[in-house]
Amino acid sequence: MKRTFPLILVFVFGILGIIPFFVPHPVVQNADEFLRNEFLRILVAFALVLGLGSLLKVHIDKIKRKRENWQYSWILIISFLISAIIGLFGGVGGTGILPTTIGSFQFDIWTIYWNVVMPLGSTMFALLAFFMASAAYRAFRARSTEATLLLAAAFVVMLGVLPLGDRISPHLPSFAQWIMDVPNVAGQRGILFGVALGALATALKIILGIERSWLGGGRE
Amino acid sequence: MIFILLCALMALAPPSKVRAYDTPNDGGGSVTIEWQISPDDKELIGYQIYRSEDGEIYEKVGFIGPGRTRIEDETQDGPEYIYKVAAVQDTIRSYSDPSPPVMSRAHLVDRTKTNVFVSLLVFGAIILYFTYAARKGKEMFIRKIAGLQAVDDAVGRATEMGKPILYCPGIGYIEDIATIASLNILGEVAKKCAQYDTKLINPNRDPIVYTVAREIIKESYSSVGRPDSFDPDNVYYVTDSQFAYAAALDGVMIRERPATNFLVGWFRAESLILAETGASTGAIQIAGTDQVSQLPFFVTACDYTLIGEELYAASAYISKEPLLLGAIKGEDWGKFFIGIVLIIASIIGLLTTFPILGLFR
Amino acid sequence: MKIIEILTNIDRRIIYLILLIVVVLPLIFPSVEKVRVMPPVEKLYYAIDTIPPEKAVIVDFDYEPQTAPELDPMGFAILRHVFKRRIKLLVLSLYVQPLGLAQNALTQVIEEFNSAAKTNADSIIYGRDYVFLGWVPPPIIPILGMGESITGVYTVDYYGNQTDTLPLMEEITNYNDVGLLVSLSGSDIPKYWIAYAQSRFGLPVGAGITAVSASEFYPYLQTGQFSGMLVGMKGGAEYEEMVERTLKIKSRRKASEALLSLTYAHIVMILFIVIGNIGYFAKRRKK
Amino acid sequence: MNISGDPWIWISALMSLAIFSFLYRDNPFYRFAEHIFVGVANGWAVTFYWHNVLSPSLFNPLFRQGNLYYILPFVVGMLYFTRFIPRVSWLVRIPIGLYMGYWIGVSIPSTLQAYIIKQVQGTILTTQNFQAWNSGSMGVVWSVILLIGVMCTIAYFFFSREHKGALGIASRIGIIFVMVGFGAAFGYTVMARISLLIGRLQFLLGPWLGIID
Repeated sequence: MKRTFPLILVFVFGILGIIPFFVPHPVVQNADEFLRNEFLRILVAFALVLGLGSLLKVHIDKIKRKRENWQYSWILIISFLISAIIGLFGGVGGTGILPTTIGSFQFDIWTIYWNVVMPLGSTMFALLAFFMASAAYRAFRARSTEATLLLAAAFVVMLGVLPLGDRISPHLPSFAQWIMDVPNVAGQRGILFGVALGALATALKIILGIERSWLGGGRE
Repeated sequence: MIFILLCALMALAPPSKVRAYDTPNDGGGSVTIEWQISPDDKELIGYQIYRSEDGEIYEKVGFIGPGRTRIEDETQDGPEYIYKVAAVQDTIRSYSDPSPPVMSRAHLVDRTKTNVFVSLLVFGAIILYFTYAARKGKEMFIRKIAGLQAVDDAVGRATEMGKPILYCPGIGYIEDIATIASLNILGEVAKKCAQYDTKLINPNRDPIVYTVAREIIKESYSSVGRPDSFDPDNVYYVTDSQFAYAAALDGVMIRERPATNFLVGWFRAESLILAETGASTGAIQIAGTDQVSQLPFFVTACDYTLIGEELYAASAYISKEPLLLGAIKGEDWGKFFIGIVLIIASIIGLLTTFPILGLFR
Repeated sequence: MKIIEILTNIDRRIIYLILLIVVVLPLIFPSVEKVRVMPPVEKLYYAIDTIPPEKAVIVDFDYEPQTAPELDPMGFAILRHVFKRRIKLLVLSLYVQPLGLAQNALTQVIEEFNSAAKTNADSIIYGRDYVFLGWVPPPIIPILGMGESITGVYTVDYYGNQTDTLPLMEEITNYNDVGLLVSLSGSDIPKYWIAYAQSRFGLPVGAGITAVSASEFYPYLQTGQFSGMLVGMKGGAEYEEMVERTLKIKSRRKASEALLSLTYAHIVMILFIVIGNIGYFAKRRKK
Repeated sequence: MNISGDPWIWISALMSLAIFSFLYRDNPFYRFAEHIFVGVANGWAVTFYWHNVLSPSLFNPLFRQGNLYYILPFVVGMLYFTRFIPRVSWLVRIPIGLYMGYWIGVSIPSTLQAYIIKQVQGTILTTQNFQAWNSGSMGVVWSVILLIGVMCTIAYFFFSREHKGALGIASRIGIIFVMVGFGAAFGYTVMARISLLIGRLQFLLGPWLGIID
């Protein structure tokens, strides 16, 4: 019972997921709409509560046991509580019961998002410029034929994109574009065929109950 | 008299052959109207669509540019509609004859998707046939997958150095099949960690993936007879923000110094942030994703990379379960079938005038 | 041979430092190199340049502050081109955030023209030369509605005026009076203009996009659905080159300045790859 | 050089510098920014899920309007917490099973359509695909090379047969296409990533320090 019932559920809801693709009838589409945007999204919210519980538990343990870097766990917990309180009670557009401006200093959740989460995110994104440089230096070595091909293609495209590129030869930019349009697309398509079949096999194995590792704990 | 003549001369030619029919393959509530463009199409600013339920009162329901011959109108299923199309030039309108009445209705099956349905049946049958055929247990050959052969010694290395292993299941949701494939590999890696008693750190980006990952690791530890050494604090949720998750993982890589990093699953731009930080700590890195846009970064920065389908073959490769190996054989036959389709369709496409592309619309 | 050892494993922090210096310097000491203009940019330039006098151009500002560094220069260059050629201009956004960026671009470029203008004729006057339509949600309403009547969708403009009282709007009723729509966006918005406005009303569409989404948009250029396309800072710099070279406008070229940083950064990365391989081959020959 | 007075610009600038400092090495500033980032991102998530999901889609209909349908998602959602009750902890498989099952079902037809049917359509040798390259007669050559590349890449992904003989050659050619494609894709994204860095530096040098206008 403990294992068969969930497996039946996976099978039934698997079919429920496939049907709306083929059946445009409004009865099916509205049921799918409710299931997707109401029922399942509510489950995510419950799982989020569980997830946050695990995050806070890990950091609270870290503080209790004074493990290495425990002080930073305080920062995480406090910043979470402050932003959650401002968000929950201040409302998304600063329309909640909690006032979100002191004098001219506005601190509603939207302003916090734009001035804390956004800059941190775009700076992490910007780190990629540096990481690409060190990865290219370390990895683009003509060790094997494959590595040489990787290196040569990257080289041609990096040069081709530059104004400097066409001073070397006017054909370089169009050759770089050709590499992107023919071999790159051919390689990607070949991979995508494999991915589609692998994904289909994995999906069928789970829906038909062949792959059961997700069931997790408990013998029965 | 002259004025009337002038009017006749000047009058715009209306569009002709106006036809209206229920839009096929939809959930109802839509009628398609078609017409032949008016001979004065060049001077028009467009066509106005008029609709009536009783043939007397017409209401404007749509407008479209010159040169076009088709439009869809949003309707109620039930009442019958009659349509007229008017050629429009500045303030002059020239109405077509009314179309026969039409009623919109919902369709049970979307016939434009039969090619998807057929491919689902064909590939599903191929895969399932070989999955169950494998039960007779004859030993099946599987080609070398470098990344997966490295799993054993990667875990062994961590044990010798007394360092943890970091397993990142990607930033995908449970609905991304790459995430599920990664969780299957996580199960196998967790079994090895339980055997060698190596610490396994598994930070997650999605709350539901976190709950599944926790169950899988707990199961792996108990299936190897070490339920007590499963430490729930090593499996935790971080945040659903992509770059906050990447920042937190970089912190774990630098501070806990895992000997081996697994970066397996669904990734976006943060792939290289993780891979390059991991490389700077000197850890062995096994990556794997079906995201073609991120594979170049993993191939460049990691020691081993599972490319696309290799990620899905992994759990069968490691566990050697007959059923799972059979599915791989089915996938191979599926690829063989695609190759045949490509050749035959190309031959048809080249030598005949049969609109082969239409089959794959 | 210590040199080989150094060449093959330079500390990553040195690479980062050199890259940072090479990118920052051209930003602080801006200078502009001649830029070779590629076909996609030329196509967009001539698509705007050849708009008949009675038709207007619509510029759709739909990007956020994060992608402003790549897309602002495009907006500025296009506005300079349109105002210099006295082409009728309508400006709009499909979402609310970009309105501030559109407003900022308009005020700065108009300031450049009006400070140099002597007579009423060659200055830029709101309502006569351009109209800022603003924002009407949801996006599908303006995209389809403007096919029939622009003032019908935007009854009131960004500043609150009744649009049908503005002289410019008497000459521009719908897409038939629009020579080209240029959509500047970091997301899929240019594709919506093609899927709905172009397919139904034949509206010519040009695009200004970020370098990240380049490969996704190239097919639309190849099929001719886009009348031209600017990609990332390089596309912006090329358009700035066209504007300066053909229209003889001397003004700040932020994309071309940033292009210098891009070029130097690429060169540094290429040099490090070459150095790494020289060290690698030297080490292998020694073994 | 008029440094900005706006406190929020100072906060974003300092956050950016803290993240950049990670390039040198892990340090207290980065750790501070990392933990703030995770904390505030989760604060935002809680706000979003409460105001946009839980309150409008569950608590209002269920508790205010008394619509009893919504008991179902509430009960199934609560099953997640049975994990803490050992005897019934298996009940957590119900929400997981139905959620995962539904979304896997959704992914099957869309993956087949996007990754097989659409890709086959683009690879078949037809006059229409020849013109798609709009490079005149060369279109035929590119289409043939593309087809060969796709067939060989498929060969590389054969698992259940030894890569010998014809399959061996095909898979060798296939990996060449794959590697050239990866190298090109890497080179192509360099400009995009550096543009992001330039954007960040322009914020620090402009609005914050006022060095550039």
